[in-house]
Amino acid sequence: MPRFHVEIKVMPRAALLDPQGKAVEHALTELEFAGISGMRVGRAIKFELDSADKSSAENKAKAMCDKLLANPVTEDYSIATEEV
Amino acid sequence: MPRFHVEIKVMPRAALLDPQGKAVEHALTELEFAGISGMRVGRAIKFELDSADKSSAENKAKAMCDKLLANPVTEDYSIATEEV
Amino acid sequence: MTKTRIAPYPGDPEITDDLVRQHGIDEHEQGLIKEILGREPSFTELGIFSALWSEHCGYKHSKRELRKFPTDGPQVIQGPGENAGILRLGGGWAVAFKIESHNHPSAVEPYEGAATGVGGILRDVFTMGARPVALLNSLRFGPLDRPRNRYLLAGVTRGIGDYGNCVGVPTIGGEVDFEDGYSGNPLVNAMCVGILKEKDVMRAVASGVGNLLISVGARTGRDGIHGASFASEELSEETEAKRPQVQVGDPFTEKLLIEASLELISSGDIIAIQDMGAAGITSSSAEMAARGGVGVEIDASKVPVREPNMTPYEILLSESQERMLVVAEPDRVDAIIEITERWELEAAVIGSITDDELFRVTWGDDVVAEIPGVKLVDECPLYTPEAAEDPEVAARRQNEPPSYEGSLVDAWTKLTGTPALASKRWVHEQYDSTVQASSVIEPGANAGVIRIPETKIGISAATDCNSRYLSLDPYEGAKAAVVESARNVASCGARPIGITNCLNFGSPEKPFVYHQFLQACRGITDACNALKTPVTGGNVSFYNESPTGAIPPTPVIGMIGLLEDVSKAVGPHFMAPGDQIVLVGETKGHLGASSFWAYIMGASVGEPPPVDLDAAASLVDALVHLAENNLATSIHDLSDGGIALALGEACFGPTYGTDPLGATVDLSDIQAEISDEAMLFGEDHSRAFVSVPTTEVEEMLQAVRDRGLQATVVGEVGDVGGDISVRLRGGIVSTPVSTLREVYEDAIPGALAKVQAN
Amino acid sequence: MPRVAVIRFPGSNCDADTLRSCAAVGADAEYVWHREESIGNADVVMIPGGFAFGDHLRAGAIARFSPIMRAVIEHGRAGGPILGICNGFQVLCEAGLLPGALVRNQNLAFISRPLYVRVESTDNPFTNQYTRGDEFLVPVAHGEGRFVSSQEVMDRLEGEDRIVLRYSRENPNGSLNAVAGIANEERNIVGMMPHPERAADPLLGETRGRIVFESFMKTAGAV
Ligand SMILES: Nc1ncnc2c1ncn2[C@@H]1O[C@H](COP(=O)(O)OP(=O)(O)O)[C@@H](O)[C@H]1O
Ligand SMILES: [Mg+2]
Repeated sequence: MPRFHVEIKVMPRAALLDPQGKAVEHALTELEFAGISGMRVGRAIKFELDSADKSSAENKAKAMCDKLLANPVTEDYSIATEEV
Repeated sequence: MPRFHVEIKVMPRAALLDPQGKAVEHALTELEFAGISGMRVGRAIKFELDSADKSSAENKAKAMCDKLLANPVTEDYSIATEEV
Repeated sequence: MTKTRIAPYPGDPEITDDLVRQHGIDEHEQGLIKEILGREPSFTELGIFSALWSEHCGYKHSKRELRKFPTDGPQVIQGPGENAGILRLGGGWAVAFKIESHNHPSAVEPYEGAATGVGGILRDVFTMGARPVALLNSLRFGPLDRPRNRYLLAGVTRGIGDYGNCVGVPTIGGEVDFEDGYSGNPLVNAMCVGILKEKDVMRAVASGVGNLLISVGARTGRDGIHGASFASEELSEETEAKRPQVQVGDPFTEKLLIEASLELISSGDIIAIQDMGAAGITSSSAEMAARGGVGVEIDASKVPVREPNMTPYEILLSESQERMLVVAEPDRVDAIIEITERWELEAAVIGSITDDELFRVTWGDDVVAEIPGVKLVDECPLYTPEAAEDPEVAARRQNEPPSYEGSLVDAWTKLTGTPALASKRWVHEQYDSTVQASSVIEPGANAGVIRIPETKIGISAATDCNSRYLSLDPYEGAKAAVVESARNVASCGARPIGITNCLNFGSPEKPFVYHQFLQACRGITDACNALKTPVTGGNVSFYNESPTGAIPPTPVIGMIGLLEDVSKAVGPHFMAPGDQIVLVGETKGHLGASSFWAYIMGASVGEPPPVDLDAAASLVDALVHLAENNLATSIHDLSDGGIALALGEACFGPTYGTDPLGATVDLSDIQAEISDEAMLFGEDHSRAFVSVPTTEVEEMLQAVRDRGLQATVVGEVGDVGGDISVRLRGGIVSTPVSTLREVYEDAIPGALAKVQAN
Repeated sequence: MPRVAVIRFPGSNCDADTLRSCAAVGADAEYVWHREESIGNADVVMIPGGFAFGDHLRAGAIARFSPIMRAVIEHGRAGGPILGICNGFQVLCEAGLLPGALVRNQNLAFISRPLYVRVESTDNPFTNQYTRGDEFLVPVAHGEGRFVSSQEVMDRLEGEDRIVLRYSRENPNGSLNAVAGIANEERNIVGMMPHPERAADPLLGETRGRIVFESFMKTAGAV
């Protein structure tokens, strides 16, 4: 069975306060990095997945997000897959 | 000044134990998602950055990682930038 | 001598003198190894010797001194030599406890270094069959005006918190100090306290030829290979290159390991158990075998690994966390696996006990290492290096700053807001201090107190060390650390019953440092003898050096106290307006080596206050008596910052639930010859503030005086939000309690409100 | 005597404290391991605090899939009382038995200290022995205790008197509307971040946490 790299990004919903993003943005600004805005901090999840083809790999990853990896109340996710 | 989307992924170093990755892989396997391996869980950081050009944006992002966003002892990072 | 042919593992490097030196083994030791083996060591054997003969495992420069500690007493169930010491509490109960350093790992990676330090000390305690019920820590950093030090404090605090919180063991006390000398080399010492029934004590002694070795818990990875030797080196640029040696802690697995290990021990299915700490499988198996006078054989290919292609060298020396080694009879293996699987942990048979007293490692059918086991553990060469006092220290001891011209209120306020003396709430509010629902006195007091559920028994614990005293006089300073820790637990009403210690020093190969070490050990011995608090174990951390030199000598004392009736525990805060304030002990106004001189006058000079050990023992006795007989509504001992700091803290109250109280105190005629600043800030030992209802004053004073100590009513607890007002010979010094408390609470958060870069 | 099932996940660490508090009010409390598929004949389910599955990903995210959760959900749907304390609250939100979510504290740090809470609603099995408006000091110890929900959900919680506890003097973690505990629509399921089991013994100071346990005894006794 072919193997895929899967990369998932789970980010806090835009409507939600992201104190970590805010804190990081503030810290970077204090460290004199200029011109930063809209910082959000979320989770990056990487793994390998054996799957029949790219679209089945993507569907599985989507199911994982819906079931476990992301909380629909607070988070959005995006998925990228690539054959190894 | 042009504006760039910056996306940074900060992942635990490969040789180090990643208890979170282990726990999540185990949980997904218990949920009967088959064929998963090598799960790592890290951070995804997204923001906008005003910068003269793509390469200067990338250099700035790299400096941010080295200084604050990534722990040089335990983490690796990758950067993607794209003009808005 | 060994008869087997040693098969080098494919790919292992050739043994050269260079390679041997890189393993921290000098020419003399290389000769010894050859003699012991009767041949050149294999690469695997070299790694094994290097780990077990490192300072960290072998105590090369300290063992001779440690043997002089008093270790006996009717309360001692287990003294030094095991994973943790054990003291008798009564009613069949016992307490197991130990302190350990994780300085080097924390300097490199504060979060993981501190977290794994907590993990390690927990394992030392539950290995003895004790359930961990309390954690403490002792931390030292450079001043917070430097970003690196802020980063280290934040990372260490979070690391300790995340680990202890997750395993569900409350942190009930500890200390944090800031001092230039730790800038390059922070100290992270963690202490764990566990409880058990006396009859359930487990010792890590392997026995029974043919019995099996079973590894339980996490898989073995490449992390922390050679951590033990690493901890025995000075930090340098090269340390940078060793960074991949960082170990990552997994408190979730540790929590399961606690439950599984305690169940294995109580099941009767196992003979011995030990955590895999420094030098991993190697030291745990070799130490258990040496204690039992047996041999062991390990098949490294059977060890469950996390990564492919690990060599026997890597497997034997890995310091992957959250692993235990168990010895059991072959017919118990199934029962053991049943228990570990129930706790969702892996277990694998990796070796067996042999009758030849050899430490043998195989890879399948090939023997890759074979060393006489006892020699490996017990015949680590011991050294007694040169010792001499640094003449510069002797000169500083004779020094004295000019007399103080400023305002006393300003000095009081400034001292109260100095991070080293101020509230450590920013740190300990990140630690779960109430899980297990048994914390009777929480962090922020003189010492922590927990109760043993369903009994009346309470255990008090404190960690202490004033390294400024030790820098100026290591003998008096070490005595001071012991008596301060005793005073702290006694202030809660607990009788001190024994100590563990963590001896943090620079390189023992430097005569000035070794002098400090010798004097400090002597001080601990004398103080422990006087207080009848035997040493039950501890840890030595040498080579705490950085480009700026050795750290100040820092032998941290971890004291255990017993409360027979925990409901008699006493807190440090004044309770009720109108209560009388009694100053117990003699005030001489000793300012040498004081915080006042250090932080207000900018001079870390002078002789530290001498410790009168008889007075120290009497004070302990008096305070315990007061608590037991309900003759104190609060007790706060005097140490750093003297009367000024203790009075402030007693007034501030417990932060939540109770508002701060004022106090009116008159010290103008208790000691005629001393200056006002000496009265306020002097740090004479063996003193305490006790508050007591007016009706009990006479009885209370009598009880103290009966023990040969001074006791004087010096004032009265005031109203909520009032002033703290102190009459001295030169006039009244007064400040609103709320102002002072704000300064006290804000010192550390204020200093940290700056950006954390790494 | 009411029977209580105290659910234990790998990583639960307030299980013993919770069991003891149940026993102290006379309940017959027993542990139930997360791998079990039944809660037996328990009248009440308690999900204690701790770090189930290490709190990896999000607190409670993995625990909600444990085999026992099917029985817990069934018990709850049938109107059986369920209390989630701290990590238990997080599990109940992840499992969809309570609305909203608990995310990282606003100050990004673990918070361990006593806090004042006010009892806002007594119409449920776990606070019915309080008087509305009662205020007491109770320990919190959490890193992910900030309650968040959509405005719509919050409006309903407020409008339907389903806020059970609120931080009364200061809001330590940034919870929406200073929420410290809520109930489901049917009011048989309650989650709270503070630890009443740590405020239930005179030796430890505050004792009014004990009323949580006395409350369900009353309810169960009445059934
Ligand atoms: N400062 C000390 N005082 C007394 N005993 C000590 C001291 N330092 C170490 N020991 C004893 O030496 C033994 C080995 O300690 P250590 O190597 O720290 O244990 P571990 O293998 O658990 O890390 C222990 O029994 C310990 O109690
Ligand atoms: Mg040990």
